[in-house]
Amino acid sequence: MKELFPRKQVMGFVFSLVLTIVALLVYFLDMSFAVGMTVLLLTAFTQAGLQLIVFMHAGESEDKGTIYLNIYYGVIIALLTVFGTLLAMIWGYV
Amino acid sequence: MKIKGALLLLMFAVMAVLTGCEPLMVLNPKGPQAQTQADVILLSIGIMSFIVIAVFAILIYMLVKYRSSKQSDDYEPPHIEGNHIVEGIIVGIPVLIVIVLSIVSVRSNYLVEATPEGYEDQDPLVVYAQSSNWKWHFSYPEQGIETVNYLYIPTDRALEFKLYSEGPITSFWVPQLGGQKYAMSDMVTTLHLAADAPGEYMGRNANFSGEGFAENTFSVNAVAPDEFDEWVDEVQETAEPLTEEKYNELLEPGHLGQLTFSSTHLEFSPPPEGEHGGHHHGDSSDNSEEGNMNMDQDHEDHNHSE
Amino acid sequence: MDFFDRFAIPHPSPVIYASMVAITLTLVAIVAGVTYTKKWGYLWREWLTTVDHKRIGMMYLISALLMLFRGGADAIMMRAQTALPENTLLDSQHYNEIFTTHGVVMIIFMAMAFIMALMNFVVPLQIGARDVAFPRLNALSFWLYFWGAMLFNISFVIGGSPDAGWTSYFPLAGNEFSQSVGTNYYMIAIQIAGLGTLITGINFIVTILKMRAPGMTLMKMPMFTWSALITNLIIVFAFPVLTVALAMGTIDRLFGGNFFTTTDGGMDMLWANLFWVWGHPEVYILILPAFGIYSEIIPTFARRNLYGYKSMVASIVLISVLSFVVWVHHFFTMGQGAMVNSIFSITTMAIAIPTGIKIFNWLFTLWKGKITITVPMLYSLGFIPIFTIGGVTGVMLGMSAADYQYHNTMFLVAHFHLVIIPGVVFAMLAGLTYWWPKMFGFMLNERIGKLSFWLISIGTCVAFFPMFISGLDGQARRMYTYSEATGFGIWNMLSFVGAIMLAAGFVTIVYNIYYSTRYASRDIGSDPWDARSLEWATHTPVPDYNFAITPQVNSSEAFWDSKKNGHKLFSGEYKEIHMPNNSGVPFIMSAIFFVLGFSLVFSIWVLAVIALLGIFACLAHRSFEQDHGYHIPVEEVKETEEKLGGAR
Amino acid sequence: MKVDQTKPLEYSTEQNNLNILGFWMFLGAEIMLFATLFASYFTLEGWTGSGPSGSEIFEITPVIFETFILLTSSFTIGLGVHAMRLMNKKATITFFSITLLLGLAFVGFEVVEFFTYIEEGAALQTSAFTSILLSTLGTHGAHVTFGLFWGLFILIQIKKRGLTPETANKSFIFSLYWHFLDVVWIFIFSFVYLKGMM
Repeated sequence: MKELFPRKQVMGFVFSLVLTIVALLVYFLDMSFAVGMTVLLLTAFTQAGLQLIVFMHAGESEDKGTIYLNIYYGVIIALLTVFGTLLAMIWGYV
Repeated sequence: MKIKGALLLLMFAVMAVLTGCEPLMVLNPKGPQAQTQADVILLSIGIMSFIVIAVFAILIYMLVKYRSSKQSDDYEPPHIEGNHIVEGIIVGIPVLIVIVLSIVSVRSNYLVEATPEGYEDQDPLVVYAQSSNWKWHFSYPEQGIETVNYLYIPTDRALEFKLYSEGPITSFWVPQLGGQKYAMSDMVTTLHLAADAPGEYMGRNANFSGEGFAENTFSVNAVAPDEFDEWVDEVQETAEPLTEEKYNELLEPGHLGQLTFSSTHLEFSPPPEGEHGGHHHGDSSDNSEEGNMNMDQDHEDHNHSE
Repeated sequence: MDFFDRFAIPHPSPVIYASMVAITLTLVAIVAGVTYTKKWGYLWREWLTTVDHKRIGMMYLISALLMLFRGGADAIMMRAQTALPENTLLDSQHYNEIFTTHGVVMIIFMAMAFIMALMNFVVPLQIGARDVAFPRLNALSFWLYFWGAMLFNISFVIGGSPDAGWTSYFPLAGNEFSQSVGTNYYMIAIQIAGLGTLITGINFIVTILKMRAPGMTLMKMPMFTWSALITNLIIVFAFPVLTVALAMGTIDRLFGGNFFTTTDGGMDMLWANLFWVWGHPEVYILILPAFGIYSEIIPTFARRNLYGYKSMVASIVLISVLSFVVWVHHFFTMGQGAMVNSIFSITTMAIAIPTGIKIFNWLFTLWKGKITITVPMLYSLGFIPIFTIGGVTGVMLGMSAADYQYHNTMFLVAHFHLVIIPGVVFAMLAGLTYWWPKMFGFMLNERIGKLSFWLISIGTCVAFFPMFISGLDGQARRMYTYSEATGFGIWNMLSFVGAIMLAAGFVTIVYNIYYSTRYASRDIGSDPWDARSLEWATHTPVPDYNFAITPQVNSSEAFWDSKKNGHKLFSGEYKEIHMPNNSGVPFIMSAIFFVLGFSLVFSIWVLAVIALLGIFACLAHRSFEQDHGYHIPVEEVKETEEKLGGAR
Repeated sequence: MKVDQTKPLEYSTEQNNLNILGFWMFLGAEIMLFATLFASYFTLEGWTGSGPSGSEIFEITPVIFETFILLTSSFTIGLGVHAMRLMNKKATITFFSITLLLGLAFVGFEVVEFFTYIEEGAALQTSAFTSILLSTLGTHGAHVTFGLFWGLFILIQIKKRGLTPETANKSFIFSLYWHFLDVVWIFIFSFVYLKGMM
């Protein structure tokens, strides 16, 4: 039975629960927008990385270089799109 | 054969530049903003011609010198990987050009986005320019008058156009006074212009807005400041005031001639800025049914009636 | 609007009625012809169900040529209407529909299909692979594209074409101002075709990364394969943006959403933004394969290796990133202010640097070469000067303050046609002529080909150079008419003359295909151009399995090496070859997508739900299916090889 | 078909490797899909028209439930893949079934949430904000729903055909999909709900 629950994944799960609870503090505690956003950004991206490495086995196959490059490229383009859009649609008009 | 084609191209390019000198509207500016833009355009044409000529020259040289008909039959071209110096040059020169152009571009953009140079000390004349299918409504809040499809503006005074649209995106463009800017339904954009010389200029909507787009033009009369004041007085005395009813009639899709009114629509149909902007779209009177899919909906229903 | 009213054409004209009759007659003729010659079985077995990348490439090619003529007819009508001031050949509505469909057809259904055609045919051969990574998905890509294109193309006879421009800016394209079903066609047909494109993107990335012949490292890939890899990378990251934008537009139009409306908080600018977040990378999706094609052709006919291979690779990689950070230059005039415009102005002009590197590398490839002028080479050489002019005017447009004057004018139209025509159309025609013998086993006639080239390249200059002038003189784009006083008449007349020359050029290409099919020699061997890369190392016609023995590669010009330096490409024994089975599911599923699209366009919800269930049924079928392909036995491979030109 | 015995089943054939890499590429496209939705969401967040804003309609309790359900399901499918590598068919089936049940519960919560929103006057047609909110949540929800069917089909195949290179490959790819949906949810949870209620 024990072999069905590998330590790495159980720890990963516990850690992701902790991260979620930390993120929830943003709601339950009174924080400024800046502090709150920082907490959310940190927890969300850590959580994403955690899923990627612990659960999605991104680094185990012969193609791990390609896979990581693909994810990095995707994330960079995604961030450029999100912030570029905000810049052009909202912030730029102030 | 190839050279002939290249020469033909060059001829066209030269022709385009030469004929461009005098009569072309964009290159015949009558205001400081259009002047800035024309200068940038001419400068960039100059630098770009240099690049075009360089490319043409290299191409012609290669084609003349290395045709197989000029080589001996047993000539085997060498294997050449590349050369750091050559590649340095073909990267370096474009980088330098782009840096120069970037500086010009950024500087000129800040210039045209501000009150025209030399007019900073005076109050600009504010005109609300609103497009509707397929007309332009010009409101002069300061003077309390409104015109349709034509503008009267004083020379030697900064102009601040507040642009918005009742319907599709349009673009307010008077080529001889300066570049265009979009007018949209959910926000007000600002265009800074000024006219140096009196005259009648062509203005139009430059952004495709449907069936009547081609005829969506207006004329701009730039006159001396005192003449402008006379015109304002005359309008205030002789023209009818603009009623809400009349205004809604004007918004019907179609074309109209030039019209003049002695009051503006800004009071009963405020532009989408501040509390009326898309961001805080305040009025809730008739929004509930509008969400439903209704293909027959006439867009006149969407006036910002308060 | 009443249900049946939606099917009526908003502005019927004799031309449209004639087209309806012509379309019906053509369909009847095709069905009758196939039935009479008893070819249904052949058609189904060999083409509609095929998963062979070569056949899929050919089907893309035929579709692209058809779409070229469809879009070209639109172009001629537009130029004819504006050739004279106050011309009344077309009315405003008809003109608006025509320039909209011209743009969409040329970009989405012609240019994209053309690059897909060449990528499909060439890439697996060039890397020494048996097929693509997912042959069945490849078939699905093609059929989704095909049925999407069909859906879009019936718009002008059923319900009316979209009329809000190929950019389809809201709120003009919204229900308020665009009440016919035209824009529904736009939203849904492009969505279906776009899905196919996205699948191709994934398919080819995996193919190129994982299925290269042994020895072919990334830096030993032929340049066309490199450009295909980067193109597909851009596809994978750009097309989802279009998917979302189109879905939002569809929700607005069909389900009363408020993304881009003028009321309830709708933001029309967001459409423009999302459209160009996809739209600008799309430009590079079109142009990069073209760059790859030129990088194959110029070395072949200069009889020299490509100059600066590494900087060529670096520049396309750089372009792939830069292409995602320049989109705002399509709407400098939307009021973002000088700061935002300045940022995007600089990034835009920065793209000129890698592009310039490529131009100079091609020029230096000619250096010390031994240049023979063939038709593919002519297109490549004609591309350089015309594209340079198109490119430098692009830099001019990138200067934001000046763009306030160029924006939405004929100047812009001149710019992008002078980029896209030499950059995409010339490349496609060059590639078509270059790879034609590999595809069909005979060469296209050189003399007629040269005539086509001169007609097309001079036609391009005559048609588009005058637009720079009329643009600077204040002619906005998309105007269906103008008064004589404007003085635009002469320039537009010149453009019309150029358009006629272009049309004549394309007609000579068709004649060339006909003429060469009838008269050209079939005895051309497998390497008629004395070329350099792997696709020429296999037989003509290419056997189903491409290469009987997987080639060994040691440089980016492996075949040239084998011819000149004695490198041995093929060694070892023939082995059993594993091949994928044909499948009818991609065709059927895509046809159901067409039904789904059609029923959404006209809001026929019951049919839409049935079609959706049909698509899910196809997916479920695929999930449970067990298909391990088949094996070609050694004897059969040997037999085929001997028949095609002796065993190696 | 060549089967490489030294690797886990899902990587054991050439085609399996292609499938897995292809799916990663697809996930790259999915990143952009959701990035575009997020970009639109952040842009339209304040464009509420006459409709409600996020802080007026979001409720923390169902969101906490949804989050923990999805996190747990992501954990259990990870265990499922682990069990698959141990060639424990029964455990694999059990973990996959738990995952799908959790997914079903998640979809249930989301459906209730949607009905609540519509009742409170925040329908797809209310404002730009509600349009993008429901589209973003809906796209994620549709992915999960699609995943339920997909997962069910794979479950049936494992049951019928056992753990073969093919079923293992499908299961592994499905687990990638499921984890990815969890990642997307974390971003929705953080930047739609928590940011909106902050």
